[in-house]
Amino acid sequence: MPEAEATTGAIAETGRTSRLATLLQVARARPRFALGYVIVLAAVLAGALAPLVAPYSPVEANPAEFLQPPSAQHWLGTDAVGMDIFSRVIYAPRIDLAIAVAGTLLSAVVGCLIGAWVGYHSRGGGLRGWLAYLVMRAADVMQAFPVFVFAIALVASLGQSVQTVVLAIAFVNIPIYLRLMRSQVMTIREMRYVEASLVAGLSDARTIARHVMPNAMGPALAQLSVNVGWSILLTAGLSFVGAGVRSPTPEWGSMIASGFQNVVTGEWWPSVFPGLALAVTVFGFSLIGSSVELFADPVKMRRLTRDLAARRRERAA
Amino acid sequence: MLNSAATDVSAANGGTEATAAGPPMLAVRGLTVEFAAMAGAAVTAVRDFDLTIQPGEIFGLVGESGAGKTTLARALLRLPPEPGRIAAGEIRLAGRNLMELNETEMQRLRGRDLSMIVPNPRAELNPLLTVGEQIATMTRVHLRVPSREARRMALDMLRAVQIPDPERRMGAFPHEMSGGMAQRIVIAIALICSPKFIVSDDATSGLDVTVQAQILELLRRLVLDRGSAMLFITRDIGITAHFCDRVAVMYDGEVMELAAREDFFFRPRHPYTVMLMAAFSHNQRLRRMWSRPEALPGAAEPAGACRYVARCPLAQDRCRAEHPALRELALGHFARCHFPVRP
Amino acid sequence: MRGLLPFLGQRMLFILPQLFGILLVSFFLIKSIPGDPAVLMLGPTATGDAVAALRTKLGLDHALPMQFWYFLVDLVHGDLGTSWQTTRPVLEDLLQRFPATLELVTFGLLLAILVGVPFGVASASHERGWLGRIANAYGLTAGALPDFWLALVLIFVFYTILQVVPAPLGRIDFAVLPPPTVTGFLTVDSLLAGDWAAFASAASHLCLPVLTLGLVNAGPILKMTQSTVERMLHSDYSRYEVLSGLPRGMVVRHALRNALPSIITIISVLYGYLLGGAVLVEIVFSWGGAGQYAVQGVLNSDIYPVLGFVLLSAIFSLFVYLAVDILYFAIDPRIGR
Amino acid sequence: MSQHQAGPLHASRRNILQGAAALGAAAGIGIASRPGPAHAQDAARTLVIASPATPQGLDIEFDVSLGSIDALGALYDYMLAYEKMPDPKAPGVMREDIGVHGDRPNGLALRGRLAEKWDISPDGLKATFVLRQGVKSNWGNTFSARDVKWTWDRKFNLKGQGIFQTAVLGLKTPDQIKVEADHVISFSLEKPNPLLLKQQCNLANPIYDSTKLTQVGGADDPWGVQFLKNDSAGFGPYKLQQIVRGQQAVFQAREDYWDEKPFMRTVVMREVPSSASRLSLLQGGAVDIAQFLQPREYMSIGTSRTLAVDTVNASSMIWLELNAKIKPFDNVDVRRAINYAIPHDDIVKTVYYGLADKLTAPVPYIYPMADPQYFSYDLNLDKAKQLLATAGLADGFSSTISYNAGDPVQEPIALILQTSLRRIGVNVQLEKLPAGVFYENVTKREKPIIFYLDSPWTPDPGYATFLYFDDKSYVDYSNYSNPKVNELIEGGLQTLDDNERKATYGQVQKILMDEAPWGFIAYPKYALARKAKLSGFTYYTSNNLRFQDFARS
Repeated sequence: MPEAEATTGAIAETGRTSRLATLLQVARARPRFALGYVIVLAAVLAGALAPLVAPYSPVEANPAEFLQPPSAQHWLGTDAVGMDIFSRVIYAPRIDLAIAVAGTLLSAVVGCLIGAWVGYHSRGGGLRGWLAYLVMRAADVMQAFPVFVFAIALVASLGQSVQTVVLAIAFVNIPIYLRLMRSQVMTIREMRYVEASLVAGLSDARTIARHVMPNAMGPALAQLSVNVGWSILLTAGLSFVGAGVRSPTPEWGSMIASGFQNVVTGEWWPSVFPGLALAVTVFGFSLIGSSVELFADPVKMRRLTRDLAARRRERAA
Repeated sequence: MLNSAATDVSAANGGTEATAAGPPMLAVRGLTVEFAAMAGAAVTAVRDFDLTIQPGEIFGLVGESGAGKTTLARALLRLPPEPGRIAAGEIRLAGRNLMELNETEMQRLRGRDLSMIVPNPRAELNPLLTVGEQIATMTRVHLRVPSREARRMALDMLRAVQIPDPERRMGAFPHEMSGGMAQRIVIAIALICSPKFIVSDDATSGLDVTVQAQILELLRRLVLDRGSAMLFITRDIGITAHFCDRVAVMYDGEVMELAAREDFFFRPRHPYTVMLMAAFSHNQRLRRMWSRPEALPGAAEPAGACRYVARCPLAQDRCRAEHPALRELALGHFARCHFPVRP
Repeated sequence: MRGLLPFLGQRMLFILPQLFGILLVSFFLIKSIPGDPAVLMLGPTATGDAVAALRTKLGLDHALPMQFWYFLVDLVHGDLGTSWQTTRPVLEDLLQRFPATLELVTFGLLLAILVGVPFGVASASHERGWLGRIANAYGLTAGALPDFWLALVLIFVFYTILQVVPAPLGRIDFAVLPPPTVTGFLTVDSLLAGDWAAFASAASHLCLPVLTLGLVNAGPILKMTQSTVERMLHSDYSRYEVLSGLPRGMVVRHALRNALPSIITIISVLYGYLLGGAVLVEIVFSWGGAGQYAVQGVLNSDIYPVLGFVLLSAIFSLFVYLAVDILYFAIDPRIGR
Repeated sequence: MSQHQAGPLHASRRNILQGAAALGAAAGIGIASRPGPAHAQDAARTLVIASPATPQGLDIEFDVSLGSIDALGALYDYMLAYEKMPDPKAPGVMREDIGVHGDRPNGLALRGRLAEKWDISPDGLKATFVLRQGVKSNWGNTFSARDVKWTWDRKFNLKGQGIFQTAVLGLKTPDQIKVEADHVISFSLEKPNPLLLKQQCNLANPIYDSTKLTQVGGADDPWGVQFLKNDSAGFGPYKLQQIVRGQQAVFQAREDYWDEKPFMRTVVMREVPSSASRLSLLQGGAVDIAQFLQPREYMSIGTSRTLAVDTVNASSMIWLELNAKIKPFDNVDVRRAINYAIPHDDIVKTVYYGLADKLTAPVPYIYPMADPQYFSYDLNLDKAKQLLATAGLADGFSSTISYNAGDPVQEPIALILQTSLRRIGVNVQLEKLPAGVFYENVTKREKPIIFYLDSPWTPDPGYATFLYFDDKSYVDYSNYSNPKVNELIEGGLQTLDDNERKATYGQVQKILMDEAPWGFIAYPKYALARKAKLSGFTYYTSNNLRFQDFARS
């Protein structure tokens, strides 16, 4: 159907004249995307400003006031040893976000580098091609592993600390980026400008760095936000089974875990509030993820712009 | 376009076959299809379009890529390509105003009374269903015949479109068919309910020349046998010369010239038509120029000008200042030009 | 179906080295966790001599590669080793716990499918309507919920406050005798035995954990269904069906059928993932499943349960993927023929 | 007309439904009459216990886990036992009379079990036991002196925890235990030992049916180790009917038990790992006893009419091992400073809900000769800081506290300690260790501070102090070493004179409290949550239940 394509293409053309205006319009029309950025910003701010905002120390036990329900004094109540849950909830992004972001970035960097190398050499023969094949099979093995058991085992084997959790998260995420990058690079490898640079005498490494990587990064970048959200969940899960950060580090997952026994007997606040904070933050990241996905997808973007125009017209009519 | 011109044309148009009894099979008045844009004004793909087609008639519509042919074809079924929308106009099928029907009535009508033959049929057929099923579904849904009867009818239809070994082909999947074979299936689907009117959109574009000829012949016979009428849309002006009763040429959403076949080919009046024929009949290189994207009609033309002015070798000041109306230059021969070419 | 067997055979060939790789990685990973099984088995009152003797008996005095080799040899003979925590053969433990996890995960996924697919289809076919919005919001929310937390909230609401479900204590009331084991699924076994009391109890214990897993995992299924069906509805052949005047319902049905391979894929991926991934929910409900067993194994340097679990879930995933391949084969005529 | 037609149809459908219902009912009866532990004819005589764990092993040589010790007291009989007396504070609860009785032989209130008569030579070097006749094991074998001899030989040979039992009595070779006659056995010692009779009551010294065990083990396994993993061979009131680890263990009362037959014919121990779940089972009436609840959960039972909680002072102690071989805990002042920073009252109130007392002595406060007067470590942060300054650590220091993930009270205590220690400049990290590897970490003695919860089963100050503070003991997990203390402890373990011993152990306790090898935390009480109608609970210093004690009113 070439003609319709051409027509819509022409429309996209006119849209492109004011890309920023379009983005703003989209943001106005799809407030949930804006909401995503607001949530994540709020979580970051909460973590950053926690020392100023928190009414109590997040790691100070106050046995005199244990398991107090939410009140004016303790907005979200206190836990079993009298720590203020509100203070802990707002301190937690420091750990949770730091771990998730660090773990995700680490996996993205390592995964993309290996993925680029593997993708670059996948079609080749010889030692490098064979090595590339081996790397892919290793990735298969890692992905066939039950993620959770694998992560716990890593933490258990390396010792319990923030760095270990970051490593574990990075490790289980690497295959995702490896595959994304590999398939991208394999496509780009065949493009003319890559051959041109090779012919021009650039080394493999420089070709990858200068011509292949920048053009292949798109999908990996789009994956990042969703992946951060997922990593927060994994961090919390690890803490829940006791393989995450150490107590009493304010961390949502371990807070949920420590309040777990109390829920059954009716003291819901030690678990429910941190879980809510966790869920809202991950929700924010997935909103950002879906907005990135949308902006990166020309077809969907076009459809959305059209919807918006249609609605505007309806309103005008 | 001025209102007076529109009525003018329709009267003359209908007059071509003044002897025919009853309403025309298809009558389109002032059909306008717009595409919304995020920024700026909407783009009009089909503008104020008029068309009348009589029973038994095969009407050819020629145009380059981007002229609005497909938009028009789909708009006739009230399904313009997204995000287009019918902004104005009236479509009458055998006297019935389609614009007044609700969506359910429209759905019953499509494929039953008004069907469409699509290009690139291998992508258009559902890959997971056998072609037999896809043909039989049409009669089951539209004519409410029982499955067995539907199968029998489908088999007959496969024979009618001259598919070899039709019993076996009933169970075949689209990916197992050649392009020509798939095109026949799509024709079978379009014709099995004996519709009143058929819109064929570039139906033969992807086929070898020999297959193309066979299919056109087949199509012509089937349409005439069933007393239907057809709008045959194509980029290939040559096909229309053999195949259509009347021919029109379309440019940027408008009819530029419309005439009976002989008039059209022997006495073209519009510079665009002349250019098309020249390009077609001369050499390959010029033919390729046809669908060059640079040649796309610009949406940026001033509203008051002739849409063709930018490419017209004969353009004069008036062409830039005044949008020409479609005028009847001879009996049944219309052209939209201030300075038509002398025959 | 002449293409099916070679197709599956190829898969099997591919899976064996992968199984080996998984075992290799898990063996060395778990072995690197500090903790001496001999000391752990003998407990705090053991003497050095006793520990040394046990180490010899367990083969712990050999080099790691040799230990791995012995493990493989035993494996070939159907011996998965012994858990020091339960002091029972791992195979026996797993045969008891795997069905528990499987029952939970299977019903959870069924619920997720029942929620996700119809909702996904509805939202894809009413993109701009309220249903589409709800589905969108649900897809995003469900993906953000930590399942173990949702489980706690459900327990709080339905057990602590409303008291309409039994306490989160495993699979069946303690007062009710579990039915004789046939499939290992308590619900199925109790039906087979015609034991309604056991069935009612097992089913009521399944409610909350299944609800938890169902609600959370309906998210990805919904998203996948929505996006694939949407893509199919925008495809050439769906448009052609609309042009041919087929009723909306039939067009959507055909689109769903064309979207099935993607939906089945996401379901199979979830199925494999949940075997280990449902462990947090298992813990919250004291389910006593295989995931819990493996996690306890990791935390307590109990290597064989972990290896056994990893092996069994890999084999299970293999069967799931085989089933998926067969389904693809049945759905899509273009595959393998 | 149509109704007429519908009539019979409906009727037949109803018939089918009725038939189905009948089938269902039949199936229901089938279940009820199926011979199963939970559905024995007399539910009143079935005791159902919700336990944190089913017995891991049944061999005391290798396993002292919670479930196992409850099983031991039911499956085996012992040479001697303490007499029972009512608990002074808890109405209706019995406990062992472990006090010093100057008027009784050997100063102990003992009663005979498998031994009918016993006698210690005046020099204290030889004990002779005359054994009960006509006692049968659960395998039908008759009890004799050979069984006792074999039991102790097994300890010497297997070198599990039994080797500690021999060492504590000063036994060096199996020959020191001699079969004097078919039903007479003697223990010969090199030095007098005040524990000789007490150890015969200790849960860790069950008497085995040697006939059965030698027979099943054969030459490969002469000490029946394999057999005892999953079964028992003893002279106790119950026999093991079924054990499915992780699920349940079922015990059946023996018809041929020599003594009074237990009231509870069947005992079912169900494994319920979560304490909240155990509580809710008890509240729902599904079990008679919920073991080892969290303090908060005992409180929640409160004033229920159908349930009751018995709380007794017990032999358990929880403390921090302050590792004397790891800096800065080699410094006495640092250890004292830590002790001054322990907020005992907060811990007892917040974590234990009052179900504990502060740990005021290095031995259980219920034991004879325990003396709380040397305790001076009430919370005093100024004093703590001062002591740190004396130790040259005025700016504080950093360390790690390791605790057991399997014990729910340890994390909150650790959190409270962490906060309190921070106030004296000591920054501690908390390290949560999975239950399975926790004990390995304790025994390795490589953690600077690690929690420990234990109870010395033998109610004797010498036994207890030797266990934890004599550097020859392998349970000295704090690496504490003081030759003077060693000398005093060991001296007291060779003295039979109770007055002299009281003075000696007073001195030991004084030094220990002063040198603070531990962070003294609390004496957790033993609590039993049960149905109100269940009676007969008896507290033993080994903190186990004996099923034969219980009856239902």
